[in-house]
Amino acid sequence: MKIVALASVLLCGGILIFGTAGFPDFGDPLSPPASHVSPHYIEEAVAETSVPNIVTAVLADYRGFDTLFETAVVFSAAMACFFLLRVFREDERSPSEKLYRHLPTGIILRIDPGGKAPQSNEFEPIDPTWVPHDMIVKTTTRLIIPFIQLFGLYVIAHGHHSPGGGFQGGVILGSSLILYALSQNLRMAIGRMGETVSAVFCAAGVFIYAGAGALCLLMGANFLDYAALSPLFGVDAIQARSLGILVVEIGVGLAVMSAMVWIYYNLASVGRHQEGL
Amino acid sequence: MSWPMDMLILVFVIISGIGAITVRDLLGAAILFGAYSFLMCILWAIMGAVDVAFTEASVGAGVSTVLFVAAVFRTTRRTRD
Amino acid sequence: MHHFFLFAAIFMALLIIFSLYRAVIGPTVLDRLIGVNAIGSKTTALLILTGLLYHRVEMFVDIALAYAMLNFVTVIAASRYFQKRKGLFDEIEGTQKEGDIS
Amino acid sequence: MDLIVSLKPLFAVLISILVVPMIIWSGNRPNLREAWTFAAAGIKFLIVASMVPAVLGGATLEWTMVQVLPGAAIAFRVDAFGLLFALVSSFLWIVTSAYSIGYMRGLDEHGQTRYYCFFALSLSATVGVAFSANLLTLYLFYEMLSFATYPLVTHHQDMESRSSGRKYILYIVGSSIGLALPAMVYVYGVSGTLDFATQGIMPSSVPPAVLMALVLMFLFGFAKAGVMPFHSWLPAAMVAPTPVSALLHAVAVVKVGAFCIFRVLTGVMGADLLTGIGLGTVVCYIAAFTIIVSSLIALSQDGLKRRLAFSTIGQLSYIVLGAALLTPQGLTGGMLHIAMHAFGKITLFFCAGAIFVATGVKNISDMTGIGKRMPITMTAFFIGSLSVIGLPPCGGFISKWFLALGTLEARQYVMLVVILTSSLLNAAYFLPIVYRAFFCTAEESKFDNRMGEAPIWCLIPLKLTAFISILLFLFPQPFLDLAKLAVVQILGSK
Amino acid sequence: MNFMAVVFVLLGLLFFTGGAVGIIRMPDFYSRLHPAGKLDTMGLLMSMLGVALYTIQEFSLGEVLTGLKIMFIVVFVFITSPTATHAIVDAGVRAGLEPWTQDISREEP
Amino acid sequence: MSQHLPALPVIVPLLSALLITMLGWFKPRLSFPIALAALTVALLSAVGLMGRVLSSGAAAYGMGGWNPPWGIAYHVDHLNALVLIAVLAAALVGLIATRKCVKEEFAERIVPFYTLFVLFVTGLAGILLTGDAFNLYVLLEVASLTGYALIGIGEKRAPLAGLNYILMGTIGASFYLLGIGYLYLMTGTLNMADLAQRLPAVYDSHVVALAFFICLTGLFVKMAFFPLHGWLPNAYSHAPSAASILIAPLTTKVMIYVMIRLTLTVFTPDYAFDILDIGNAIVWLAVIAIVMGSALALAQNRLKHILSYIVVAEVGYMVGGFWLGNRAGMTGSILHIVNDAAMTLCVFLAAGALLTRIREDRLAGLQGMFRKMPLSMAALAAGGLSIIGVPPTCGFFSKWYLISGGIEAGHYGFVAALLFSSLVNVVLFFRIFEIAYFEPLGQGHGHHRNDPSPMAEAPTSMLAPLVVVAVLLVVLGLYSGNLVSAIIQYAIPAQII
Amino acid sequence: MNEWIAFLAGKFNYWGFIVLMMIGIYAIIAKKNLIKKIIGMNIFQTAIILFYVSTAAKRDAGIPIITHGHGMSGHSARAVDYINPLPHVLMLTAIVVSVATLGVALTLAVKVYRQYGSLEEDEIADSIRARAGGDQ
Amino acid sequence: MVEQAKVSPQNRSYEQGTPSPSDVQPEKSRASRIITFVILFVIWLLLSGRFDLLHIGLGVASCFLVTLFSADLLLPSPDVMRLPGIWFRFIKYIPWLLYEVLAANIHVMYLVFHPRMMRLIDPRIMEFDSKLKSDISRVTLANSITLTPGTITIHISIYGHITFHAIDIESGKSLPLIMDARIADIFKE
Repeated sequence: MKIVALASVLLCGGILIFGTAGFPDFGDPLSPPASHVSPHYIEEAVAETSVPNIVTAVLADYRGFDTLFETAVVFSAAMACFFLLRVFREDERSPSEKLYRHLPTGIILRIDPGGKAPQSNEFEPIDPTWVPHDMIVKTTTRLIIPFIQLFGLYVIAHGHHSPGGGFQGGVILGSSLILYALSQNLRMAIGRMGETVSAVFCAAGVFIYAGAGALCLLMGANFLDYAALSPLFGVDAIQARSLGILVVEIGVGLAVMSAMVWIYYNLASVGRHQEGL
Repeated sequence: MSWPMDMLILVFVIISGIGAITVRDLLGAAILFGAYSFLMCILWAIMGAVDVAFTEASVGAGVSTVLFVAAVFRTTRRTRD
Repeated sequence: MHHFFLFAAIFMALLIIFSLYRAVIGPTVLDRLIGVNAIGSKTTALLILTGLLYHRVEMFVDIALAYAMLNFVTVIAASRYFQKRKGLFDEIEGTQKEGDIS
Repeated sequence: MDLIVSLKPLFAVLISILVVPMIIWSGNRPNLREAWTFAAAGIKFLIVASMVPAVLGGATLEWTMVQVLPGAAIAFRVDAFGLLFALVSSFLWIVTSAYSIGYMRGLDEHGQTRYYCFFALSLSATVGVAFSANLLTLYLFYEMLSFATYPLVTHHQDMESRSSGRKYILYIVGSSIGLALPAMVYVYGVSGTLDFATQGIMPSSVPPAVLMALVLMFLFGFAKAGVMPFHSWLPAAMVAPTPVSALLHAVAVVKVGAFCIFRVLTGVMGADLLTGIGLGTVVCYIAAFTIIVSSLIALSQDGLKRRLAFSTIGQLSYIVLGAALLTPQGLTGGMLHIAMHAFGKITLFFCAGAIFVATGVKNISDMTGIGKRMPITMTAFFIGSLSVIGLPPCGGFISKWFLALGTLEARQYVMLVVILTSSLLNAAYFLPIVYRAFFCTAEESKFDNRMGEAPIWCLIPLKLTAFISILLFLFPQPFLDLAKLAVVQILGSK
Repeated sequence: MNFMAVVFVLLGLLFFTGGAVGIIRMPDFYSRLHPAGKLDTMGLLMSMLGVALYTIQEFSLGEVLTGLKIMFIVVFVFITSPTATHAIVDAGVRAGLEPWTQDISREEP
Repeated sequence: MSQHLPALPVIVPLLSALLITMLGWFKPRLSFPIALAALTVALLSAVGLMGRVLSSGAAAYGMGGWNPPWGIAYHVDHLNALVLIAVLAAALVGLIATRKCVKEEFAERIVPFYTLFVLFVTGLAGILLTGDAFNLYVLLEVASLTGYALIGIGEKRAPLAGLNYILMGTIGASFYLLGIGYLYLMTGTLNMADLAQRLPAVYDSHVVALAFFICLTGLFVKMAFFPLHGWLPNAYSHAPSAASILIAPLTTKVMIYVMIRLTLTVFTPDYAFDILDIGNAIVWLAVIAIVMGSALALAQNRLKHILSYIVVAEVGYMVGGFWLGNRAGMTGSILHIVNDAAMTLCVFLAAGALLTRIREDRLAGLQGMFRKMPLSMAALAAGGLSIIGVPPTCGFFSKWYLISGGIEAGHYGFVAALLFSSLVNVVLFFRIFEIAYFEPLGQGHGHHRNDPSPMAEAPTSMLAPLVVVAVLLVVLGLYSGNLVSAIIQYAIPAQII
Repeated sequence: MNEWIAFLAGKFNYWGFIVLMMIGIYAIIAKKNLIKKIIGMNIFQTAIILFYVSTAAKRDAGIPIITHGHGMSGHSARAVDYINPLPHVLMLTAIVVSVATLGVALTLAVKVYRQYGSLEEDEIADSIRARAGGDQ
Repeated sequence: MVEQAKVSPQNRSYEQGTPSPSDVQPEKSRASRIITFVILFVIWLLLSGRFDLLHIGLGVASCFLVTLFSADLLLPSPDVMRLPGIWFRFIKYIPWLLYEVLAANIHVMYLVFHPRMMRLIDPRIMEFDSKLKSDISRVTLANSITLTPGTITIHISIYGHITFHAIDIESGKSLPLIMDARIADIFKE
């Protein structure tokens, strides 16, 4: 197998290397990619969308349709993970003993199968493999998570002027929650942002994007033509594009954040939503 | 953009890529894959693709490595190749 | 100044070799983790230096910041694996002692 | 020649499809179910018959259903030849239905509803073949017939019928897909149309070698005709209930094969083209080979139905031979043979079935002295064999007469010898049965001397067909007229 | 100002070099963490200080903010880096890694 | 609203998928009606599109109001309108038919199931409509990702099959992406029409040839063309039956459409057929694909495995037919896309119907099914006959065109392969029919009235669509002439004869 | 000789992309461990991203964010001053897609592991065979 | 049915920690929220660098959202009134810490570059009891110890028992204790 793989890989590589000889030089400013479509973006983006970050302008406006489906991909990935992994019936778990920790004292209870779970708020359910208390990590992450979140929101909001945008911001926001789940435990993270919330947010994020496009449709312009939204925003068409991009980025951020968190929840707890990694 | 940096980092990227698929321990592979995407991130930055670099940074560091570790945690570290 | 920063960046890039060596060679997973963590902090610096090379530091700062934040997440995640009371050599075939695994 | 746009052909085809839901619906009430069958059969025959005057008047009835390919539609056209065939088969459906009732009820067979359904479908396909206006439609109904008869062939659903069903499908469908379909596509490719035309549709530019290949592909592709290397499905298919064998393997299925070859040779290839390069002779020899060999094989068969089956193979090749002669007399003979042989052979099959129903005997060696017990049946059998052998006073004589004339006309004297030899052979394998039945007394005869005929529903049809066999000798006029007209239509008004 | 920047960056590089070399040279996991975690952090502080100084030369609002942001990174790293180091060492202890010490290493091959 | 028609078949399902999640999360019962409504609207707008194309020719639609080379444009012509209708109709029928199935198989997962399925359809519709090479990749990923999930949910080996599918699918999609990248490098544009305009200037560059090959390889992986088909049989046969009913008829067909689009629209036909002159080689590959697909199907003993390998062979039909390079072959190929969608839907649906009652699709388990589920088996028979290529079912007519294309091109190997595969299909299906038709053997003669085993048909919600599809096979066959003369002949560029 | 060096160096990124791609494909084909395969898949995707980003490169050009001096007032942005943004946009999408694929692939790997207790392809094949044997 | 499970961590020195009150039910007081908001908003302004209406508005919204979501994370303890003092003293502490860190860094660098490094280092695990009480102060101490090269906090127990790894004896002997005292001074404990 290895030899076959190696041979086919080398063959493939040889063909590709052969093909590379005909490429325009690396970094050539006169090569076709540099001279055909992209100059329009570079020269007109600010005038047409008033967004200095050309990548954002192209991403969310000129090729906004791509990005819509990119978000849909993320959404469907999250949905797929949920679909594939989520365990709905607890009886799939073979040893059905349950562990509970009494919060004030740290005493751990083991409930045999059939036993009644303690009802008090003072108990928290834990996994057979729970995370031991680690004060340093817990405290530090607690302190920095708000800043990470703030930064994530900043990235979303400033996608027009600096690198970043909805996706990056969304991932950072998602990571902050993942970090929370890592440093505390998964149940607490789920308590903060439950499954329903992440699912609905995830769909809602994509919906904001697609809905903004559809709104343009209803306003009589083409799909995703944010210029049509100018009456709603009360600004001129170019500014409307800029604001439309912002709305869209917010949608992307929301969707990506929830998607990442949701995927993590399912993957880390194998669909059981107990304590994760 | 500076080509020496570009080359250097590219070589590192390749090394860490090879490392990620050869190491006989999946957790190690996941961590090396993290290194791979860190280096990729620098590479993008050096090539002037700031947005790509940003995405790679956030994805590579924040999500994909964590997902790998989670998957390895939920499965096994054992590998025979 | 541009050349100075360029050389600084190249030097920094060369330093990554050492961390990469640790990350690729190991011997234990945690050594790799150290290596990756070190690559992370160098990357943060390198991103800023790249920004200087492009004369657009303000753009690269965001990336570096995000990077600094998220590098932390990776390390926590990887180390959490062991805090879940899984041993360093659990499940790895044919290894009894540190140093044997590659 | 007049063209009349008429829905009649469509109705003639559809009527037996339409009756299928009715049969299924009344599956639990046998009388009603069989009434539907009868009604459909009767109506079908009436529709077909109603077209006779118009066709005899020289008109052609046409109905184009849907244009499926450019230059090829699913279309019906009733010309004399098609009508002749449709007339025979739709009439025989009535008869066979009656016989089926006797046979199926007599043996208390299972799955009768299914049986009648597929029977009706088969008839529909047969008439469809008869009325096709082009090769595509022909092929369509040909395949429909193949699949509709599969459940009939495997009616018993036991190991034997399973294997013979397998063989049946493999031969029939395999050859039609593997040989006839590509040949047809090729024809379409070179000529751009598939409609049957008076002197064929092949452009003269096609090289003879290709033509040769095409003819052979069609000849063997329509394996229902049982030309020699593709014949062995036919004896195997004799495991089916006898009415099925009778109608489908003496009338519908095999005749459809012969009909198709007839159509292809005359309507697609064109008589002049084939004669021009002597392709007819090749086909003649193939047919002749089949005739002789199958007759010889038939001699050695002990199972009555198997012997009949090999006889059928031989007789079919007469039709093919008639077509391949490509002379007016020969064609007439071939066409008439479709009708004549149908009546003769169906009589024989009916008799075989009746014997089986009444006594459970299948093998000829067990039939010693059976004539004393079942005189009517065996008399009919005698008449049927005379017809198949081609002796007066039966219809078979007329068709063989025309075939012989045809060989002379085409100067194929070898073929004349073949026909005569084969007739002798036919006599050699049929007459001993009759002899044994009537004049031999076995040492330990299985049959006591009292009369024990089959049920009345079995008897009436076989009497009828035997009678018609004789009648056709006396009054061959309607069929002869149709055949003569058809020859004119095929060869053009020369 | 340029001079200060250069000096700081060079200092930072020196610390980075120390970290890089230490990561190779140190005998075991625990002692590797010392240079890796801390020298890098210090190197980052130094070089970023240099860069920040270089940046705020022009002294416009944007530049100053950029400099502050760079320092914000440093602050952030100063909070997270020890935590990360701690997490790694904690993992090592829990995983059961034996620390290298002078005595044991001399006795065992 | 009519000028926005091109956007609707994509937008409406997308929005509805999101609605399914948002509303269905709280009221799972809503998810089916929403999906149904969305697909109906999409289908209607596809029909509307077709009407527009027929009346006023191809139409373009700029997403975001940007003009093509800069923005993403949707482009509708005869070819994609036709395939779109086929795909959406198949999806709609499948959706209705699998309702019960889904309810049973995915009791708690109805919402994600429908979400993913509608997204899957969205992706496919987008692939069909888009006029932008990169947008196609994104939509491809939407369709694939949801497909992976729908397949991977099955029991037993399904997750492994799904994972293999992911790996292969990603290689395929990435190869496509790489090929597009090469084209971008040579022309600087991603819009298909613009590419078509700018490419002829660089036709002599071997980079373009390489790009073409890479794209083609990627698509071959995605469509499970023979040596690269490894993922398909396991994926389709181990998927839950609802998923395989919904996915099997669609994915490969759409990929073949992409191949056609790439060769005819992005490149000019003369590039592929004359300059590179690879038609013959690919047809030979297709011959191998057909033969091997059929042969491997013979070796299987489970219904869904057999059907999956038949799909592999059918892919060979379409690829081979297209690469014959003449009008008849292409007509056959395009017609077969439509027909095969219907045929595959029919047989998989029938298999699904059978599986509702027997649970295990080993062939031996099918004994007596003709008696137990006559209608389902009849539909399976209809599908089987169509796959064999018996007139007047639709399979015959596409095969007709394919054969005549093969003869016209003088490619008798292809013709022989087609005929061989038809014969193998005869054997395959009659083996199935035999087992299902003959009573359990050895249990007496079967000569006389047996105890009629109780009829136990599939639920009506599944049976009715099944019968409709089976009838549709014949209707499609009868009207294939109109289909060809009204639509398909305009879908093929005029220079191809 | 110099031309060769120029040729090799001038397309350095492309060589890198090919090498990475080969690594990825090799891992997918030759490695038996599913997670390794997934890593290979990701490397493969990254290689293509590298290719695209390399096509965007432009000598002596800046990052594709218009400086405040430029553009905000009038059409002063020149194409040669900024790196081609289009491949970056495309690759953002590609990265996102690769992450999504990664998530689903890992999910399936976890599912496979739960079913067979192994991530090695050959071991899984053995256990499938064993189970099939048990059935019959 | 209900029984007490035996807690047996792998390593003897690891007792199960009692969850601190912050884990249990963080109190969300209004004052802490406002302070959180203000801190976040300052950071936002620092990050953003744009002071037009749109961005400020977005900033307010963002800070509000983050406050809503995680105010209890940043400032879990209700007595926010002590904060200014702590901050003031903390800022005074930083230069000292930096100085110590720098000195220790140089020490470690010296070790690293020394040719006979293996002789010079003498890694060992050391421990002492901290007198600090609150989480935040203990974490500050732990991080300060870790930040100083030569020492890494391995574990800090709920009783304030600190275990750390030192690269040689000098690094670990005195500095942690001084830090302990200084941090106690900051937090007035």
